[in-house]
Amino acid sequence: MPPKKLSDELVHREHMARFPQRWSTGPVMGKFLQALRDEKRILANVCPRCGRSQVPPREVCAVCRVEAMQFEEVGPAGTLRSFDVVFYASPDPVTGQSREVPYATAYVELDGSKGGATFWHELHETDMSKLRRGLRVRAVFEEDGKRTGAITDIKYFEIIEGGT
Amino acid sequence: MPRKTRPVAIVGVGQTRHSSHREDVNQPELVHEAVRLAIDDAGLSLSDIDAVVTGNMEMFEGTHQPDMWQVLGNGAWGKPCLRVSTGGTTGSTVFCAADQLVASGLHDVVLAIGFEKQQEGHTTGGITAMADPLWARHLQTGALTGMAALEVIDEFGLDRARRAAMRYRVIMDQHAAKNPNAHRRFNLSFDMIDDLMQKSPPLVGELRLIHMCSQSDGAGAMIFAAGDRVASLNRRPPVWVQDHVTVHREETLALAGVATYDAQGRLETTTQRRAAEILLARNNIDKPVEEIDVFEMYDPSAWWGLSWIRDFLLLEGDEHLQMVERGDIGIEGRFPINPSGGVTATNPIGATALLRPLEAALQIRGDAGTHQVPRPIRKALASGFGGTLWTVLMLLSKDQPNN
Amino acid sequence: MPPRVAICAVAQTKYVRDRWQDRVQGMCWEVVQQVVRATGIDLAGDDIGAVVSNSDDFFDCRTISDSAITDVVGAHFKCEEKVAQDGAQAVYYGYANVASGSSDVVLVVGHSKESQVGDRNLITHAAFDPFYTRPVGLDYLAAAALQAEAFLRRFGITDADLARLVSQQRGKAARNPLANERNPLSPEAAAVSPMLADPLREAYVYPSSDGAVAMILASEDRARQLTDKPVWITGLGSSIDSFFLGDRDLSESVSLRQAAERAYRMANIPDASAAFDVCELSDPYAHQLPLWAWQLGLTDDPKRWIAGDLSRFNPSGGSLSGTPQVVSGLARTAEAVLQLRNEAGDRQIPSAKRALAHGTTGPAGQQHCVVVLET
Amino acid sequence: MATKSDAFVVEGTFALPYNYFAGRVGSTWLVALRDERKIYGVRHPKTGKVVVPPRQVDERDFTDLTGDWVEVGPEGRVTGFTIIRYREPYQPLPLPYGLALIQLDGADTSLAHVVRGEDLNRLAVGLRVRAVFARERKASILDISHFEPV
Repeated sequence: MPPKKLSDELVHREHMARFPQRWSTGPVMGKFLQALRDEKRILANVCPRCGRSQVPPREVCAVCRVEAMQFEEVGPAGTLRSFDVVFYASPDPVTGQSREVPYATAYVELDGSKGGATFWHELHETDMSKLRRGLRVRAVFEEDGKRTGAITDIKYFEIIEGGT
Repeated sequence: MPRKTRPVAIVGVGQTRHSSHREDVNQPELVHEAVRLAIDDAGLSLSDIDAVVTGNMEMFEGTHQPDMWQVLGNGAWGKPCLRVSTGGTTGSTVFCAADQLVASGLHDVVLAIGFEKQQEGHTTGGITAMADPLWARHLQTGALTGMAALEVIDEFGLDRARRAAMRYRVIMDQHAAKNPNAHRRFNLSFDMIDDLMQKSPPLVGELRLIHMCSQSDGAGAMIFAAGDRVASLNRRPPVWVQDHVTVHREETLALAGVATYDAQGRLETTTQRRAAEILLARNNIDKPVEEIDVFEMYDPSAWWGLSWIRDFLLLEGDEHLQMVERGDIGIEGRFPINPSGGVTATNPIGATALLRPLEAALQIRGDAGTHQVPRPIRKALASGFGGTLWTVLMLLSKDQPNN
Repeated sequence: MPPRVAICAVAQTKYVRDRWQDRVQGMCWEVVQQVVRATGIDLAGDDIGAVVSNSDDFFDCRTISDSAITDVVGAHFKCEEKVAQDGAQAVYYGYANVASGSSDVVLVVGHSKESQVGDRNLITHAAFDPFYTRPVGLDYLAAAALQAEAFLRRFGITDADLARLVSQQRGKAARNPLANERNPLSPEAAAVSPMLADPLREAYVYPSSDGAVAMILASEDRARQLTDKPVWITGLGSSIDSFFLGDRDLSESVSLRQAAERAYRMANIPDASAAFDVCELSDPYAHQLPLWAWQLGLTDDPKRWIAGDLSRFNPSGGSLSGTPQVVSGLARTAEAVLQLRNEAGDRQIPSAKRALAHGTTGPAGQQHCVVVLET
Repeated sequence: MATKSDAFVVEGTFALPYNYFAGRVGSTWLVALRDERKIYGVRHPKTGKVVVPPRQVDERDFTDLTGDWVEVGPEGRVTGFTIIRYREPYQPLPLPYGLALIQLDGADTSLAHVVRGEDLNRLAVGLRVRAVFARERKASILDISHFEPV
């Protein structure tokens, strides 16, 4: 018999969407990532017009709308300008799997960068009582032979004890 | 004055009840509820709609080009159907697009739709996917951040900042309690502030669960008509689109809280303040708190809502904190903000930035029912938020603007 | 009266299968620079009232795909809005932005890198609903094959007819230095290319493509300052059909007829059959060129049409030669503008005055947008 | 100075979890496939037209279509088809297989589904086919595992 009323049972379907990706670095991000891998150096690009640094470097200076193809080394130490300590576990779209918490991220104004832009990376300290803006931090690189030309070639930033 | 080829009015609005779960409907069916209500509200029939603008964020539901499937419920069959998508601001971009499609002379009556069914995907994971895969995707946690809190705390001290943010949140919840469509209604009161500051689960830094916007299933729809059509569609009083301003910014989130400089060496501002400067100047509004009667703000968290009062109203120092502490932003206060309960109560993301001008229009019409601001509303401000700290700011008016 | 709106400059990257050496930002920046130079506008100043971008979160596998390109399209602290359909819809919306009085100048920028996901069927499969159409394996290629079968059957168009058409279109692409697939292909070789989904062979389906397109739209006063060869948008029409393929008659397209009728009415074109000097249609699948031409009123006999002189139809090689699905209508519009500006090089149609550009979104051309352009 | 030679390609994945809901109308149809092995359409109260799959409203006039369910099929007629010869991970059958639009007896629109049979060359418009139900059914359209020629 055809249904006289609509179903009380509500059907659902779980699905993991998964798409293979080939991400191009482009020349600018490529140079940045290769410098991490091959030289353990952090490169910013510098706007030829306003002199601002961008790190990681992007193709143009967003403010001046001009190509910024000159690079200079910044860091590896810098000053903590802002931070997040994450307690909420959510899926990482790189894997689809939930992340382990807590973890912390830092916005670091790297030594030598100009214009106040900050570099975003993982921070190796999740105890909020130890964190405040203005702390000195430094990049800790993955060891030789394990760096792949990825942002994670910097393992994390750590607080420089006694730094001012 | 803003330039406009012809005036545009909002002649109908509709929204679903918003909820954490709508297993009883699929995506087009959810949208249909809001569309049907808007068409009924305008006293129109489907055949009166000349064009449709729709928007959502497709990674939340995992549906590519969702406007194709949506045709089953959104009324677009046989019509021009534009889809715009700009992240959290999507609903506001839908609003701007509908306004421009009418003002341009292309279409006389345009249906604007925003929707999201957050239940079908993972909201935070879906937002995290906005981050660049090469340098930021592994770091971002959706729209969750404690940085806005850090800013307020560093400027005004831990205790005052925490209390102001929680006070803001309680006011929003009290508004939501008056709005039958609102999703989260906790019946919070000011005497619970100390308890909430201790016990609400922390998400990121000083951002606690209670501060953060909800994840809702819901849809909103608005109908825009050319000014010369309004006389024949006067089922409810028209609400005029006076102006709107969109300000986006580059992809890094790292500017938050950090001084950067523009090409002229000036200290850079926020998109909220920039949008307000443009919109208020263009409309000769010197004192927004006095000249604007209500503000529906896209407040993704209590911390952001609190901070942005200062930017949107071009205030200085601690004036925004004082407004919250004095209760100015309450529905009966001097400058009501989010009488609907706002985004901390209700957040179907692709609809959220459309629900702001939708609620503002209801206030101007006097049709907001139990959450109507108890005094005449002539001018209303509404904002959208999305992307990498992007803003759309909209100004609605009871009086036809003479542009 | 709304202001007249002109396209003042266009730029396209070369379309390629794998632009591995650039991020999407690099592709966008390349075309943005070209239209900025051509018009002399100041990207950092207040010349541009709004940017209308055109891309797709799924193809970019990035939520808010336009947040990746805000800087390279010059929209930092400016207005940028993304049209998330075929690029012809971005032209439609860009027109509305100028005609509404909001902006004097609008920059339209579209991008897509189909090489990023490698297999674009994975993406278009996700356009189908999770309960009725995804489980049976539909994607846009399968949908196009169902449409091709219905259309060819209706008109008695044969595999050999399509092979000749594909060969002929490939010959046009060979004269277009921006085209993706430019190698000559004989009708005989086309007819033995591997069958993907009957009756669509590999050679009848556009190659995976990367590319970006930019254009400058402006009100009449500004257009005259920005170029001495404005191309006016005189007609626009758009429409969408049913979602379920079984609800539609796939041998025809009601939404394309509706879109065309609207565009022709706006442009005062009573009879389309001889109205256009050049037509650029979005034909990612070979059978769609005659199908669209028929539904656009350019012919009433698509089988005879295929055998006739097709020189004014897709002189660029069309979408079949390889433009990304998302920006296809924007690319077609750019090609039509080049023709009307007499800047189409070896593919130029002599003294073209009026052109039609077309874009389509969704499975088997569910949605269509028609743009009429005039000198 | 960065040059083209600094660029390279990174292989990765994009993945996110979803949970889709069929809604009350869709669930009614899917549950009937599972429990009754029956295919229903919904009839438009004014035009009498029967559509499959079911939907809540008529997209052109917003008439409610959920009040009059009618059994259709399990046999029907092929109104359009293709033979799928390219491989994708989401496809329901081994290659090659038929993908057809099938107008089920009693319905006015066609349903897209897969066709399996010894000889795909027989697949043609007008071919009579019948739904073959899966042994193990889960309230999915693939509770009809495929259609086969009658």
